Amino acid sequence: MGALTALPVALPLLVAALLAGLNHVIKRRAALFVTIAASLATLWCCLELYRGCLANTLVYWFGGWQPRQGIALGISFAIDPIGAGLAALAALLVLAALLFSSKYFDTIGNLYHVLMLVFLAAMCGFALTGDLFNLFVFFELMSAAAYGLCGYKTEDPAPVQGAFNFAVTNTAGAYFVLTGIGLVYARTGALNMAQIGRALAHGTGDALVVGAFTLIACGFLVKAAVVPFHFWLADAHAVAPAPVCILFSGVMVELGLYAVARVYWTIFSGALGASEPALRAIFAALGAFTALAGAAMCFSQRNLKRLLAFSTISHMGVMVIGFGLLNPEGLAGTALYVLGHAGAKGGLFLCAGIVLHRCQSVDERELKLKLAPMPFTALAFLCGAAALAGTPFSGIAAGAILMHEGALRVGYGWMAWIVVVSGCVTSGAVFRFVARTYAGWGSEESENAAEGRIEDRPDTKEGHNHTSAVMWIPAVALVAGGLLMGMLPNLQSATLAAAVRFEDRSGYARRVLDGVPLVTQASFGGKRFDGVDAIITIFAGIALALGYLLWARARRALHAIALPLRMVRNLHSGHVGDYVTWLTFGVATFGLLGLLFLRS
Amino acid sequence: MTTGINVVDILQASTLIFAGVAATVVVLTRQPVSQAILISFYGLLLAIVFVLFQAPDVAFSQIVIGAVALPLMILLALAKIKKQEDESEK
Amino acid sequence: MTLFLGSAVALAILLACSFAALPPTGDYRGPYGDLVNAVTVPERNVTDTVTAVNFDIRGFDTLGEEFILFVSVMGVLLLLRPQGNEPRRRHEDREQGRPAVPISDAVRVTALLLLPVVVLFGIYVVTHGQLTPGGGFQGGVILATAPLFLYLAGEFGNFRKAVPRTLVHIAEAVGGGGYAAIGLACLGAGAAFLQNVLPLGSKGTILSGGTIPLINASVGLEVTGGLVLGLMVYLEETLELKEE
Amino acid sequence: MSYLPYAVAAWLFVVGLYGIVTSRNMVHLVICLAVLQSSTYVLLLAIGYRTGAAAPIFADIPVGTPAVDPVVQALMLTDIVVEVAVVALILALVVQVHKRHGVIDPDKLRDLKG
Repeated sequence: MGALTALPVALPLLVAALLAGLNHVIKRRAALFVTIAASLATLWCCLELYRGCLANTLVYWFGGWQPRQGIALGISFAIDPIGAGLAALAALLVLAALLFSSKYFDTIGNLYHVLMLVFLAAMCGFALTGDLFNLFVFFELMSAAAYGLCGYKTEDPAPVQGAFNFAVTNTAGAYFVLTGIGLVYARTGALNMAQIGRALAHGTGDALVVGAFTLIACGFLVKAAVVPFHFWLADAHAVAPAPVCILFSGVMVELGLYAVARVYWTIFSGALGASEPALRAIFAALGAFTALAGAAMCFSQRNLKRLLAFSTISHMGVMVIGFGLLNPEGLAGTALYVLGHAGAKGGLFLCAGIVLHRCQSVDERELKLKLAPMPFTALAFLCGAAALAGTPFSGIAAGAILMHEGALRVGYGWMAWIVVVSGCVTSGAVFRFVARTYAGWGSEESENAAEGRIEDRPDTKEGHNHTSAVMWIPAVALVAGGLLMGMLPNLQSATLAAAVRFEDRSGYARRVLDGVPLVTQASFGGKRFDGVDAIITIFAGIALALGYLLWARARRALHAIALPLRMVRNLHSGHVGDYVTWLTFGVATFGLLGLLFLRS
Repeated sequence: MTTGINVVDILQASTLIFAGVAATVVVLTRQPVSQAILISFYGLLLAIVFVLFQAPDVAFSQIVIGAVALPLMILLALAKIKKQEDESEK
Repeated sequence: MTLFLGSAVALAILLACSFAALPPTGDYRGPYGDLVNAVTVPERNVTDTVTAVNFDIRGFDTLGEEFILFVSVMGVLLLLRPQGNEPRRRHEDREQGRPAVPISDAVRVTALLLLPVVVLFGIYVVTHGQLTPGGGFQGGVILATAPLFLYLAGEFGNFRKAVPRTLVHIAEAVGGGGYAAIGLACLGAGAAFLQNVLPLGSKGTILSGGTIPLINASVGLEVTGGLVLGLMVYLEETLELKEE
Repeated sequence: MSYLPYAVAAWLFVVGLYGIVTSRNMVHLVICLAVLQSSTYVLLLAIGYRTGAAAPIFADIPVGTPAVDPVVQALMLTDIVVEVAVVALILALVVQVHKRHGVIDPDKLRDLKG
């Protein structure tokens, strides 16, 4: 098992370097083959690591530098099922994206594959590491690869600007993180998360601890696209090529939240444990706000990719609430929710890619009836939307019921409504897209048609009248995965056990620093999903879509919220200075709330 | 070391303050070309700070990267932008 | 704007409160750094502990760092690749690799004379990383300025002929992949990833430190190759990447 | 002396942010981002400093001599390389923005609204 640990990072990096060196020599097909083989091998490694860590958390010291008297010298990987699962998810999505893009672009260069492989290595390292500064390094590596991939379509104006906004906000976020790391290091003289957590647990949550947590958490929340740090996400998703979008939405954004959770549960939970209720309230407020604002923005988009991007923001809000419950049920629910969302959203983005490939546009109005000759794509959209709404047996439903359990334990029963609203509005937006583009429902005259037209040129030069199976298979597989994941036996119990282990700070420190085994048991006796919630969500989503399209009065009712909505929309100015202003505002607010309520 | 305030302390404090001022000037200069030259100067100042704080390795990096490579890249990018402007005018 | 100023003040308050709780400067309390200082010389035979941290103790960080540089260069190549819809304009003066502005002979001679000095200094810095301040990153940057001197000397065109882009690509890849490959080779030797398995040599010599000089060299190659590639993109009028 | 470096670090951070927010030129904006990052250098440097101690290079001094923290210096080295890499990438984006839009003033780029 030991030797395997380094491979998810080292292997893709080595292959990426090879491909770059052979850039002028190697044939495109061969390069594609090598890349796919490398990501398959990485996926296998991650799955093996997942199997290996089920029994006990795996600890690996790079360079063979074992800790001495509880002081870590080298960098460690500390692999538990949640980290390994996320790494495997990243590898799976990269594989899907590579398969899809092999037929998607007219021509595709080796550099694309190089960036994809580095991106994969960075995500794996980020998910597996047990060292705070190493986390930052992989964060930057992941970001650098993502900026390049986001600007891939350099021939259009929008992509480069979207990539620029993405790069500036995320880089600024990274410096917030680094400042926080500096604070923590000054206090504890350690970079290993287990060691920091142990050292901080002896003290109290004073201004330094609160400040460090604020800076680190907010920096990572920029990546997680939580309101008010979310602005870059819609720009980046609207412009990035569709296969890259599934990586951004499916796993990269979630990794931002993962980092917050990891850092909280290994480092800060001891010192800030006393003010858990206040912290829970802060995260719940952030999440609720994100979920609702994202949903509203989502429904008001007509560019499908941007619509899906805001839908991701809305679902991120739900995940923030889930993690923010600060109990194992909430975290386990979030983990399942992430998986289900990755399947559904990844599939939807690939379907959007297919539409773009065939029709040269993803604008809902322009595409009216254009999907009529493509019933299977329409069906895939419907299934994806249903998975997003949380149909029975979907990953999202399996996660939502766990989250609900966790919410009830701390008296946050209302969060179920946020889940319902987010699911119904975001799926309703996709239902609306399908109803208009496939069935041709809805009339234009009463709608403000000039609004929100975003230039999005196709990723390919000409429309195609054929969709290759290589594009279909990943799209259908992802949707099916999201839709049916909940049927796996023991899914919820296994995740719950993983979450209990994830939140065991002192057990983690003993495991990493002293080598004491860390084994947890937990089982979930509740339902697999909440049928009533699921039915309400889906029917409400369909009703919302159809009501908006067919019933003028409903549309007018929706226009009642048009003014506040327009104000929110106007905040999304595409101006990077505004984005950084909101970033500063968010950090400052979080920090002041922290200084007031989290100090002990 | 024997007296309360020694030369190193004064040097450290004054270069730090100087660096803070220089950074402010860099930010407030709105002309990218002059900014590129100023940031080279600022990079050099930081390198001096690093030496004074017993970090020769970092100071070395800072000189080759902060004071040379970074301004050079900025100038090259500006030259490229200028050339694009000239070409679009033609 | 008001929003920003208000937030900035609040952020400054947050930073002030947090920084005020730090131990004062000059009062470093360890334990990490002290342990590293105590361990490096006896266990690794290198004199520059910073290099030991970078390339051995926390060598895995540096692998990531090196690939940040690598992926950025790849990103620059990708972003600035020529597009099919652009006319491929060729300037006479660029064709010969000479700057558009005429350069005096004095500058050209000076540049040519400085060139070997720069190259030798760069190599010195790369190879002495474990002994004195410097190492692969610093030396690599110095080496990468060599083409600039050639450019000033008006010999850039010859440089391009002598050193095709493919070669630079290969150099960069060998440097970047070399680091990962050294790590994997350690696995092959039955040790941990990036474990220093080579003989440590005697303290104070150029080959001391086991894998450290090797890694340093590969980093130096990567940094030189990466920066030269970046320079080429900017210095050349027409880009000829096979990346349509 | 003792808290001055921290104050300077905080100042650099806020000034860098101010520059980014008010910037009317993307190249200027990138330089401000570099200033923002230099705040982290100063912070890290100050954290690892020990008054009167030597640099962590044991070529001429015996092991055991009080020395400053080498770890923060290694982190700073990483930080500096990260800075130059990210700046290079963002500058390439700026060059492309200019190529496609003809301007590099964020105020004049409003493609991604709403």
